[in-house]
Amino acid sequence: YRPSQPHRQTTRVIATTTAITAIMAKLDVKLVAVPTTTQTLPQQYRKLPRVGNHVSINWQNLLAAKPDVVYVDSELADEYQAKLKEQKITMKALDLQTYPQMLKTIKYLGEKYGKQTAAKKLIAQLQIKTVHRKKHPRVLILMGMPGGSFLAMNNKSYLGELVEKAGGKVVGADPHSLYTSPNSEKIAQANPQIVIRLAHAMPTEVEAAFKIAFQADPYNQLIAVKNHHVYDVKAPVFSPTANLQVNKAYSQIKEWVNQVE
Amino acid sequence: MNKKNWLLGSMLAGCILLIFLQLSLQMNFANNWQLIFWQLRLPRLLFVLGTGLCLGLSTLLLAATLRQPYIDGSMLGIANGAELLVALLTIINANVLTYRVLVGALAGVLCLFLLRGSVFKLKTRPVFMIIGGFCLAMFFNALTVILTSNSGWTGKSMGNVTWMDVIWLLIILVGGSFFWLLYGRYLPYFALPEIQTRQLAFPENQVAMTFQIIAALWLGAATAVLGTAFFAGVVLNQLIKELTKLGLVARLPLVAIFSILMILTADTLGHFAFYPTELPTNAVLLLLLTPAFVFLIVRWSRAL
Amino acid sequence: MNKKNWLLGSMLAGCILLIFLQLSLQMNFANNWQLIFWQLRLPRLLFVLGTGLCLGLSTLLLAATLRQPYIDGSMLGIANGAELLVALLTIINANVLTYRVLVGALAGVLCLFLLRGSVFKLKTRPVFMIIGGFCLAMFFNALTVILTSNSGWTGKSMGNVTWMDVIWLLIILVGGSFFWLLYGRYLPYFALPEIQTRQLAFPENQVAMTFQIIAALWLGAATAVLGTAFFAGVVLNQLIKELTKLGLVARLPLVAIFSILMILTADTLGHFAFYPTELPTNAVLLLLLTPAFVFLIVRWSRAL
Amino acid sequence: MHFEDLQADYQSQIVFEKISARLSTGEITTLLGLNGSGKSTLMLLLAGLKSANEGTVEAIGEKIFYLPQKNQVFDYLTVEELLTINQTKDLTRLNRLIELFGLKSLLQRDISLLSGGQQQRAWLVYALSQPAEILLLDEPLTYLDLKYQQRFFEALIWQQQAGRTILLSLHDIIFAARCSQNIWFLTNNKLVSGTARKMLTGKNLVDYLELSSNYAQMLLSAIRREEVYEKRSTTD
Amino acid sequence: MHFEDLQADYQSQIVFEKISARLSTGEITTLLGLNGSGKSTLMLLLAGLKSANEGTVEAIGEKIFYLPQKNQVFDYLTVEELLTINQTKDLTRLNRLIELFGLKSLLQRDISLLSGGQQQRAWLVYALSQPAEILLLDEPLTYLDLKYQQRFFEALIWQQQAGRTILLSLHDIIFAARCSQNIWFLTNNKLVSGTARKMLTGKNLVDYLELSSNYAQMLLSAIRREEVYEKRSTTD
Ligand SMILES: Nc1ncnc2c1ncn2[C@@H]1O[C@H](COP(=O)(O)OP(=O)(O)OP(=O)(O)O)[C@@H](O)[C@H]1O
Ligand SMILES: Nc1ncnc2c1ncn2[C@@H]1O[C@H](COP(=O)(O)OP(=O)(O)OP(=O)(O)O)[C@@H](O)[C@H]1O
Ligand SMILES: [Mg+2]
Ligand SMILES: [Mg+2]
Repeated sequence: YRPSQPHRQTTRVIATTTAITAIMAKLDVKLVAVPTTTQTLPQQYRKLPRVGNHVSINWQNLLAAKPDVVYVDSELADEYQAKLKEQKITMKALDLQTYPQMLKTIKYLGEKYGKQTAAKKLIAQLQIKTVHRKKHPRVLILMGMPGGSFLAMNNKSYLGELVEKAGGKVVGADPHSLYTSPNSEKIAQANPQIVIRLAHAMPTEVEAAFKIAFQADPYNQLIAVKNHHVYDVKAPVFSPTANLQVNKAYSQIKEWVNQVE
Repeated sequence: MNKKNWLLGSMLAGCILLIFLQLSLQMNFANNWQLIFWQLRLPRLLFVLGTGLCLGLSTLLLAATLRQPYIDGSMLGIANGAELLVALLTIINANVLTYRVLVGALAGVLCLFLLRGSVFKLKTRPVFMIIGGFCLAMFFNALTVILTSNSGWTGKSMGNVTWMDVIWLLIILVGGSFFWLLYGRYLPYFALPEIQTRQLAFPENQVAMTFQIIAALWLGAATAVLGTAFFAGVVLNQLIKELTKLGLVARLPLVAIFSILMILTADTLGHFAFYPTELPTNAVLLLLLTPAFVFLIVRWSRAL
Repeated sequence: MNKKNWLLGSMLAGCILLIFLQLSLQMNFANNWQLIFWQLRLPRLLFVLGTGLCLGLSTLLLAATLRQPYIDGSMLGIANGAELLVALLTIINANVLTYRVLVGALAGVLCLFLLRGSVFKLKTRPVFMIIGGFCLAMFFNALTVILTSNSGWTGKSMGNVTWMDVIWLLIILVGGSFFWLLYGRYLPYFALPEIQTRQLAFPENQVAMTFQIIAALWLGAATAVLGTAFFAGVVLNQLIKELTKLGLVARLPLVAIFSILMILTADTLGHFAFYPTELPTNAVLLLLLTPAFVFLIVRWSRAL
Repeated sequence: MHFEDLQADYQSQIVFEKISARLSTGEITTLLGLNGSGKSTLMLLLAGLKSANEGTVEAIGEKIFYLPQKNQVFDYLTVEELLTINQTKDLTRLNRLIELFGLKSLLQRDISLLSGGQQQRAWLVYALSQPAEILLLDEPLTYLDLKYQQRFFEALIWQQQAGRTILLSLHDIIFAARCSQNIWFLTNNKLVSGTARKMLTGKNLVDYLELSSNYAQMLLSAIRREEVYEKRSTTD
Repeated sequence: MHFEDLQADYQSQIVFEKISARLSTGEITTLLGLNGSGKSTLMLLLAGLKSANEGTVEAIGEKIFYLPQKNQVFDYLTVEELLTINQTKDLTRLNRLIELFGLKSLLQRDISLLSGGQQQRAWLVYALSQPAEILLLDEPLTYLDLKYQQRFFEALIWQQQAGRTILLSLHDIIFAARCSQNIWFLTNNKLVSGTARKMLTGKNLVDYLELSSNYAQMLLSAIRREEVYEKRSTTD
């Protein structure tokens, strides 16, 4: 079964990140080229030419694909602008920083390519229900880098949002910036009941480093540690920015928050 | 100078080989190759050649006029300043990107005047120049990192060169050269200490400023696309200097051609080593200079 | 030396004030303050004090023995090397994190021997030392950036100092001091050119190596927690040198106390300026040194 | 060229005060004084390379060139490259100087790798070939062997005859007596000047150069013998 | 100390070959030679600071100290700090040297801010206070005024009498004649040595220092007069 198509898509489209590609697949937008990545791409795009990734574009493959529009990550849009403009190619930055932004982006793409139905369906699938609680369990979200250092994520980050929707309260982070160096005093005082530790890359190594760091003060004193409410998470379900696995991630978080309450 | 000609010749040959590689490698002649040649390969190649010239010679000029052989524009904050201004203006108005080479060049000159108004005044205390410049560089770098929330390595690629970039670089190169021609004959004077040059019948201050402006323009223009390549200018210049033991003017063509050669190599490697993934040319350049440097060290320490 | 005592006194006073602030600011005595004081504030404070000592004095030793006033361990790649090794080993075995200070110190020494086997051999050509060291630093830095997929600024914080870190730093400081005492009387010799010292009845090579090992140990240990602070060592040392115009040994206590003061200031600012957000201490230190530097420049250029 | 009531200091430590003199045009003058009396400082002031605290220096329309006591370069620089800096049109003079100071075979050598005396010879040729009417040469005999001290003497006489005004600072009184018409003695509160014959007295040597009177007498007799000797050898 | 068949080069450019001599213990020897003849190079070799291509230097159990022609420091360094480096137990000698060279008032001054001659005095005291049996002093008179040339002479005689062996390189033949028992003439293929009396002949000065015979004669007669003069003044 294929969804009915009101008219044939004429624009030649390129996606440059895996998250965008995944959305395109769900909307059944035809692409002419996809990013170079180690992750598995949706079946229908696997044979397409690869144009590098959002950090390093392969211009030769990109031009050869003769695109009309190129979708890039909003963080890194600037670098490519002048070159694409000179080639009279439209560049569009898609924002996937947060959950609502992702939904907006899906809606936008659906309208753009006449896939409103598919978009609506996808959005419906991605709906998550806010949980209301009297008590909000305190949750600390950390993002670990290979090499042993880590950052605290706040409630406006993708994972932070999910935690708050699940009725938790994000603690130990700076409310004004998405990622910051952790302030151990603040964390000690906030005394989180749950700790979620995300690996930015190399999950096995990052998890091991987290374990060691949590043997020292103040982390070993936290209620979360004493009650074994510390969870290591990783891609593809969890990531620093939003992706289509949001339901899985959310139900997992909900479960953890429920346990505490 | 047999050795000099031999060096020049072999480096030129290397350049030509690399130009050929740059234009032909991974070229699929079945599929609209004209577009790729004219819109990607050629502007990129031209810009790389210009960048080599800018990087090598801007350092030569700065080092000479400041009488500080181990200083280049990256260490004085000129490169980081250019990067910062381009990033800043782009955030305000994205159209600036079209003229980034011009903006970079002007930012370079701006930084220069900042420096001339502060650290350069302490001519008699070179250490302050080095420290002050580097502090400025690190300061600009920190701001850029915060502003662009990335590491400064990512995204800078010669693959993004547009014809507009090439044209502006050419204009800035030609403009600079014009002023160079005007004052070029005074360049060797800077091998003497200031107590000597102040007695020679030439407007030292004006000449030094002109050369420094040329250097800042060129470095800023190149940096806008290449990104900062810390210390590359000094390494390029000092390798040639110590290898040939030639004076300022005599080693000028060698520095120029060597810089072009190294940046060509870096860009060719960055472009094709992990094709289709691109590596940032400035990072490759630095990685490249390390082994080149180690090789020379080994050679020299044997010769001592 | 009235001026010297005055400087020492006022810097000491500053340190004491800052220590008091570090321990008391934002302290909530209602809520488990003992934990925060004993497990967080006190180890952090002690580590900061040790770091200041390490940073200032390691630079003094390196610069003296290499007879290169503008060189510090960050420019030679020792700091970046320590950072890299800690990151690398942590990835291989996370237990390393517990002993990061020790690992950092050993990595520093490893880098030193790498340098001694290569660039240091070209003593007669100081430029190569500077260039070679910086290339190495940039190389290590690039590897660290790639390895940790971040910019190198983020995540490094004095906030996660453990007692284990403090104990190791103390051991390394005491161990280094022991060897310093052994050879300390030879330190002023390094103000003379090598052609002179080679004729003095002391084992120059061995003494220089010992001092360099001390410097590498200390810098590596401090860097494992602080992260690399490019040029900070040079700035700290040269500011004191040019401000007091004192010789090597005479300015030693000034350098030590000034470094401690600056790092205390940086850490206090990093800790409390945007409380509860922590700023990386090494970044704050660099930002702090820029205005300090500009202030001094202005003062000096007026005096000239 | 003349100056009046000059005062100079370093970090408000006064070197000399209220000294005045006139440099006789077309003649050779030697500046004598103890180490640290301020000879180099005075030359810096006269060349306009250091500003005086007080007093005035007047040298209307006359180009001045000062060759410091110690010289260095900032890059690889061959002797030839040095000599082409600020080259005058007077190539004849330059070539004769190169000849006189035996630089021909050193032209392609790097200056900083020459021996002390070879370097000094290069700097002397550089200084003497400058297009300046007034030359201030600070201890020009440094590192020179006797042969080239003699050559330098010849160059001085030649240049004086060509109309140049020359001020030397020296510690060699016999050389000073041989080449100069005027002598200046500098101490930190006085500059006394006069013709060589009048100034080179035992008393002056004792007063201004702090020589023992024995040593002063010996030097003076050496000067006198040399004069006699020279007269004899020219009349020979 | 003696050496045999020495050869030295820079970048395989030979400076001198097959030269041999013996430095007489407890005496003062002066090394004379043209600029670039290799005096400094020879001293470097003797002090073990440069290795010879060929030949051997033997100085069994004797400490040697070489003071270069040009000296510099790498940090702020007061005169006092310089003199406390490698301080010997012989404080009496040090203090007498400080007195002799008038360094008392300069002890707290930074060396690099002193005048040329003041710096040289500091370096001379530093060298003479070294605990070495053999001193190699390369052009020690550089920048010194006559007063301190005389003081240096006194220091030399005193040190010789204290049993030290001293090799000087000089361009001042009168000074050489006054202070040294032995003279070495160095050219690029020869080193000839002998007692001062035997070596200071017109022919040698003409051959090895390339003086005109007139000038050589004049110098020799000055030396002779000085000897006469000295004898007279000591018998006075
Ligand atoms: N840069 C400086 N800073 C401070 N004091 C200085 C500086 N240069 C010279 N002096 C001092 O000024 C005085 C005069 O120095 P100057 O060099 O003019 O003496 P001079 O007569 O040339 O001596 P010399 O015969 O040794 O060359 C000396 O006491 C010296 O110590
Ligand atoms: N570092 C060097 N590299 C190359 N050649 C050198 C170097 N030092 C000296 N020479 C050359 O070696 C020769 C001997 O030099 P040296 O300095 O020993 O002469 P010298 O007799 O001391 O002369 P002077 O009286 O001028 O001091 C000279 O021809 C000089 O040019
Ligand atoms: Mg002087
Ligand atoms: Mg010599």
